[in-house]
Amino acid sequence: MLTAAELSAVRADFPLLARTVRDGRPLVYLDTAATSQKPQCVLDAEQDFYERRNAAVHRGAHALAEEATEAYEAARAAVAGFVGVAPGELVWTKNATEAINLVAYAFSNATAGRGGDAARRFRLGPGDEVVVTEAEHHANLVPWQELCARTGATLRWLGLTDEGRLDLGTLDVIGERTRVVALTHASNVTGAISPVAEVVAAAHAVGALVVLDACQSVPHLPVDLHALDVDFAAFSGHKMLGPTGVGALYGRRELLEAMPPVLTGGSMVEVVTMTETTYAPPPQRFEAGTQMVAQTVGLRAAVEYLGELGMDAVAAHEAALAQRLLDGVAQVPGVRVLGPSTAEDRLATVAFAVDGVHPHDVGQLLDDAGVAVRVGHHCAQPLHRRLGVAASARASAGVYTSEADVDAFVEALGRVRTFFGAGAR
Amino acid sequence: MLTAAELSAVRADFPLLARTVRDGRPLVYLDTAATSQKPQCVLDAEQDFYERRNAAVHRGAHALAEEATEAYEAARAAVAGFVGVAPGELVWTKNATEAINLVAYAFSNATAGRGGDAARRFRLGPGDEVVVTEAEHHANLVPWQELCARTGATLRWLGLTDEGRLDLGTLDVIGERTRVVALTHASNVTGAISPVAEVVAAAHAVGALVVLDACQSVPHLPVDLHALDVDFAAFSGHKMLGPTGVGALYGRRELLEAMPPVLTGGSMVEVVTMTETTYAPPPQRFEAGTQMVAQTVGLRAAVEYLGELGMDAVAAHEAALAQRLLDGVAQVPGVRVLGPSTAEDRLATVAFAVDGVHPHDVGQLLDDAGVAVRVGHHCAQPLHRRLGVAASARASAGVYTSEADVDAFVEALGRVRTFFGAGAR
Amino acid sequence: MSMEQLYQQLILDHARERHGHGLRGDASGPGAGESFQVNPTCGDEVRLRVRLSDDGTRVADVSWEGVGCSISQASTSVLSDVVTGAGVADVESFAAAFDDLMHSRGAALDPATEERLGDAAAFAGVSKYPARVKCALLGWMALRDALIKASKGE
Amino acid sequence: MSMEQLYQQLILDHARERHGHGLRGDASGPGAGESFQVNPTCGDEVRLRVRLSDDGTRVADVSWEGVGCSISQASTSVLSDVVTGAGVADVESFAAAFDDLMHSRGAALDPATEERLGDAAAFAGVSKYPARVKCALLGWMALRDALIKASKGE
Ligand SMILES: Cc1ncc(COP(=O)(O)O)c(C=O)c1O
Ligand SMILES: Cc1ncc(COP(=O)(O)O)c(C=O)c1O
Repeated sequence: MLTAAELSAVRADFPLLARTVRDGRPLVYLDTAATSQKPQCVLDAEQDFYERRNAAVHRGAHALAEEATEAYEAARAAVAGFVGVAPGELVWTKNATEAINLVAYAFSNATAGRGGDAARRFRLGPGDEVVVTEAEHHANLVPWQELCARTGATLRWLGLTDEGRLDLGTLDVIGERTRVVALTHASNVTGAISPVAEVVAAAHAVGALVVLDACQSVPHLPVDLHALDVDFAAFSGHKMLGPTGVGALYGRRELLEAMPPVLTGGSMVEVVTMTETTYAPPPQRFEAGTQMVAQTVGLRAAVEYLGELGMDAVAAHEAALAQRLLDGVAQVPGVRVLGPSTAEDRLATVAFAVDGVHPHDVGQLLDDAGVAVRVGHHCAQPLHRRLGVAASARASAGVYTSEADVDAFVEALGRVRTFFGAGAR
Repeated sequence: MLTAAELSAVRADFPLLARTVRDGRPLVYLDTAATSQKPQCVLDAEQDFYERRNAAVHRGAHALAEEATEAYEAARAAVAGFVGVAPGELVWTKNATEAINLVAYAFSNATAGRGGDAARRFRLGPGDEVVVTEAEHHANLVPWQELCARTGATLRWLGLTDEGRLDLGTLDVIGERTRVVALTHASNVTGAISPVAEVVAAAHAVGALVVLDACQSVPHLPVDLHALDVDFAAFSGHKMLGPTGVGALYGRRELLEAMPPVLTGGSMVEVVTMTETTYAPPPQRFEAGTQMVAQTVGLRAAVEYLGELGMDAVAAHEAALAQRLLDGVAQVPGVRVLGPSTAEDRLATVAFAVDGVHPHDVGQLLDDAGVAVRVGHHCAQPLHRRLGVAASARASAGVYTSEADVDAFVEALGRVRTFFGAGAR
Repeated sequence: MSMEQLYQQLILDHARERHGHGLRGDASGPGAGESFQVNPTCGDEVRLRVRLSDDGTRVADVSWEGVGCSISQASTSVLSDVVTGAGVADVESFAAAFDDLMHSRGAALDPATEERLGDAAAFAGVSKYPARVKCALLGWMALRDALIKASKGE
Repeated sequence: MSMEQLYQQLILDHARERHGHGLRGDASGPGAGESFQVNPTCGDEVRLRVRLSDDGTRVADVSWEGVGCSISQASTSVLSDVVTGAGVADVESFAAAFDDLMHSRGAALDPATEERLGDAAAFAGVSKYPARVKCALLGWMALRDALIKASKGE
C-alpha cells in the first residue's frame, strides 16, 4: 500500500493531474478504466527515442537502426517479463482489440486453409463452439460473433449472477464441441475478477483454447500469464500508464508457431515471389509493416515505473480505494452498484445507477464539479442488459488516485438526485 | 525550393540530425524512405496532448474527454485536408500496411457474406482477378496474394521496364475479370513515380477499384487523392515526419459505407446483443478499440509543418537532391542504379548495386563513415528479382536532407570497391 | 456555465412529462413513417413515428418511445409540440435551425432565431458540451428519417 | 572499431575463395542432410549439405551454395574447413562457442576460447554489429539443421 508521501510523489509524476477543468475546478480523474494518465518518464522515454534513436527496426544495418532495433526488442523483453512470459511469446499490436481480432482472424485464415496442416487446430466449422461470457467488453465479444459468422461455428456464453460475477453454475456450457473460451480477467464495468482457474480447467479438459482479456487486470494486479495457464491474452498500453497506440498479444509459443499470419506485408516474410510467400517465425510473423516503435519504448518505461512501485503495492492501494468507493456510494440514497458490493476479488472500478436520473445527467453534474467519470454502456451492452439497465456511470481508480478524489466524487454524487428532483418522487 | 537559410532552419527543427554515430562521426541520414526523422513540433504536440488533454475519445462526456475527442477529430480533418479528401473518408490505422490489409479483409468478409447486399461489390471468387505490379512493396503484394488464396480469385500483375518503370505495354492485364488494381504511387526502391492516371483509366473502364499505395508519395509530393480519382489509398505517419504507430486509409465515402467492418470491438458498434451486432457508419466502423490518439495529434503537427513549408517547395528541394544523387552515383565506377537514371518523375530515392560487393558490405562501409543507408531487399523481393539482383543499397532523401549529405555519401561510396578489392578484379 | 443554465426548468419539466410519448398509428403505409435511432455512446434509443396529412404537406401526428437522458427526452418532447400540425417545409427549416443552434458552441443567438426556436431555445446551453449535442439531436434525426420514409411511402 | 578490424584479411580471403562451395553428394538418404536458410532482412540464402561417416559420429563431407555478403560467405567457408572430418560432438560444441562469440558484443575472448576457435576468431568484430550477427550465423544455422536431418535419416 502507498503511504501518503509515496502517493503524493506518484501524483507529482503525472503532469495532467495538475490541470483544472470547467472554470478552474481541480481535476478529479476517475476514468482510469477507460484510459490511464501517463507519468513523465513515459513521455520522456518516447521523446528520447525520437530525439536519439529513431530509425526503422529489423530492416537496417546502420548505427541508428541497430539502436532502434535494440530499444524495440528490449521493450518487448520488459513487457513480456512484466506479465511473466518469454519475449518470443509477445506480439505487439495497436491495442487489445487488435490483439483479440488477431487470434480470431488466425482462426478464420486457418479455416480457409492458410497455414496448412500445422494450423489444423485453428480450423473451425459448423458444430464447433466458441464460448464467451455475458460480462465481456465488446472487444472480446464481437470478434467472436464475426468469427462464428465467417466459419459457421456457434457462439455460446457463460452467464452471470445478479452481482455481475461469473456464474460457475453455467460452466457446463463448455463441452466437447468447445474450441475456444474467451473471457475477461476483470470486468471493466463491475470490476469483478473472474475465476480464471476454474474456466481454464474446464476449457483445457475438453481441449479448448483460452483467450484472456487482461486489459483491466494487467494495470492493476500482479499478473503472471504462465501461472494462469491461459493460451492467449490481450492487453493495452494506454490503460497501464503507457502511450496510446500500443498493445500486446501473448500467445503460447507453440500456438504462435502454428498460427497463420493475419496482417501481411513487410518485415514478416521470408521469401516473396509474385505468386507465393513464406513467413517468418513468431513474433515477427504477426508484426507486419513498421511498428509503433516509440510507443513500445514508452510502454517499457510504464512497466518499469509500475515495477518500481511494485504491483503488490499498487493492488493494495487500489483495494483500499475500492473499499472507500463502495462505502462512499453506499451512503448516497438511491444509488445502486452494478457489480459486487464487497471489495473482495474486485477492482476499484465502480459502476452504478442512480434512481430516476440518467447516467448522462449524472456524469454532467459530476463533471461540473471537476469529477471525470465515464457514462454510457462502457462497451458492454449485454452486461448492462443482464443487470437490467441500458447504461451506467462509472468511477474507476488507478495507482495515482487519492482518497480525496474518492471523497470529492462521493460528495458530488450526493447532490445529483436533489438537482434533478429525483429524490422527491 | 528551399534556400540555404531555410534548409538550415529546417534541419535545426530535427533534434536527431544533430547526433553523431560510430565514434563521433556526424550523422548523414539517408534512410528517409524507411522512416523519416521528426521535427520538434511533432514531439511537442504529442507531449502536450498527454500533459493536458489525454482521455478516451468518443466515449466520455467529461471535460477532458471532450477536449481529447476534439483533438482527435481535428487531426483527422487536418490530415484528410492534406491529401485532398473529406474527414469522413479518412480511417486511422497503425500504419499503411494495416490500411491495405483492411481493404483486403473487407473483401474477404464481404465474400463470407458479411455486410449483406450492400457489400456485394466486394465479393470475390474464382474467375475474378486482382491486379498488382511487379514494383510493389510487400505491403501491397502479400495481402492481395492472401486475399486471392482465401477467396479463389487470381492474382495477376503489370510488368516493369528494365529501368523499373511501369510497363504500360502490359496494361492489357487489366480486363473484364479485374476487380481490384493495387499499385504504388512511387516505388520505395526505384523512386519511379507511377503513371496513375493511365492505370486508373484502365481500371475504371472495366469497373475495377483502384487501391493506391501512397506511402512514398504523400511525404514528398503534393498529393490530391480526389484529383487522382483512386478508390482507396494508404499512407503512414512515420514516413511523413509524423510519429510511429499511426497511418491512414482513404476510401471513397460510398465505398466505406458499403464495406463490412474488419477489426471489431468497442466504439465501432451501434447495438450489441449476445447474438448480433450492428455497426456505426464510417470512419468509426473501421476504428475498433482505443485508437492511437496522441499519434494522430502528432501527425497533424507533421502535416501542418509540411504545409507551412509548402509541398511544392518540398518536392522542388527533393528533385534537386535526386539530380545530385544520380549525378554523384554516376561518377563512381562500378555502380549501377536500380531505377530511372534521370530525375524526371522520380523521387530522391536511389537504390544501387556495386559490382562485386554485396549491399551489406556496402552499407557497413558507409555506416562507418556516418552515412546511414538501407541495405537489403527493402521489402520488395520481386522487384529486385526483376532487376536481376537479390538485394541493393539505397540512399533516400527527405525535406531535411542537404547537398552536403549527398556529397558525403558519394565520397564514401567512392571508397567501397577499393576497400573490398573489387575494383582490382 | 452553471448546471442551472444547462438544465433549464423547461428541460427538466419536458424530461418528466414527455409530450408525444407512447407510439400510436402505423409504422408504415401511405403517409406513415417510422425511424429507430441509437446514440452509440450510451445506448440511448428513440423510435419515432410520423403521419402526414392526406395531401402530404403537413405533419398530422408524431409519437415516440425511448430511453435516454433528460436532454434527449426533453428535446424529443419539445419536438413533438413543435412539429405536430406544422407544415413539412416549416419542420425542415426548424430542424435546420435547431441543428445550427446545437453546433453554435454556446455563441449567442440572434433575437430572430431565438424567437423562431421558442421553447427549443432552452437547449442553447447543450451546444457548449459537444458530447451532449448528439443527445439533443437524437429525436430530430429520427424525425428527419421518418419524414423521408413517410413521403416515400406515398 | 575500424573497418579493417571488422573485415580482417582472413574474412576477405575466405569470401573470395569460399571453401566447400558447390553442392555435392545427396540431399537426403542415410547419413545425409540438407538445409536451406534465408536471412529475411536481405534475402541472403544458403543451402548446405552434410554427409556423416558410416558410424554417424563424424562429418564426412560438407558442401554449400549461396549468395550473400562477405561475412556470411566467409563464415560458411571457414565452417567448411572446421567441420569437415570433425566429430559430430566437437562440431556441436564448436558451433556453440561460435554462437557465444557472436553474442559477445565485442567483449575480449579468453585465450582458451580464442585458441579453440582458430580462424573463426577472426569474426570477433562482427559481434559489435548486431545486424550482421545473423550473416555470420547463417551457415551455422544451416549446418545445425542439416545435422539433425542427417542423423534422423539414419
Ligand atoms: C511503398 C511502400 N509501401 C508500403 C510501405 C509500408 O509502410 P508501413 O511499414 O509504414 O506500413 C512502405 C514502407 O515500408 C513503402 O515504402
Ligand atoms: C475489459 C476490456 N477489454 C477490452 C478493452 C479494449 O481495449 P482497447 O480499446 O485498448 O483495445 C477494454 C477497454 O476499452 C476493456 O476495458
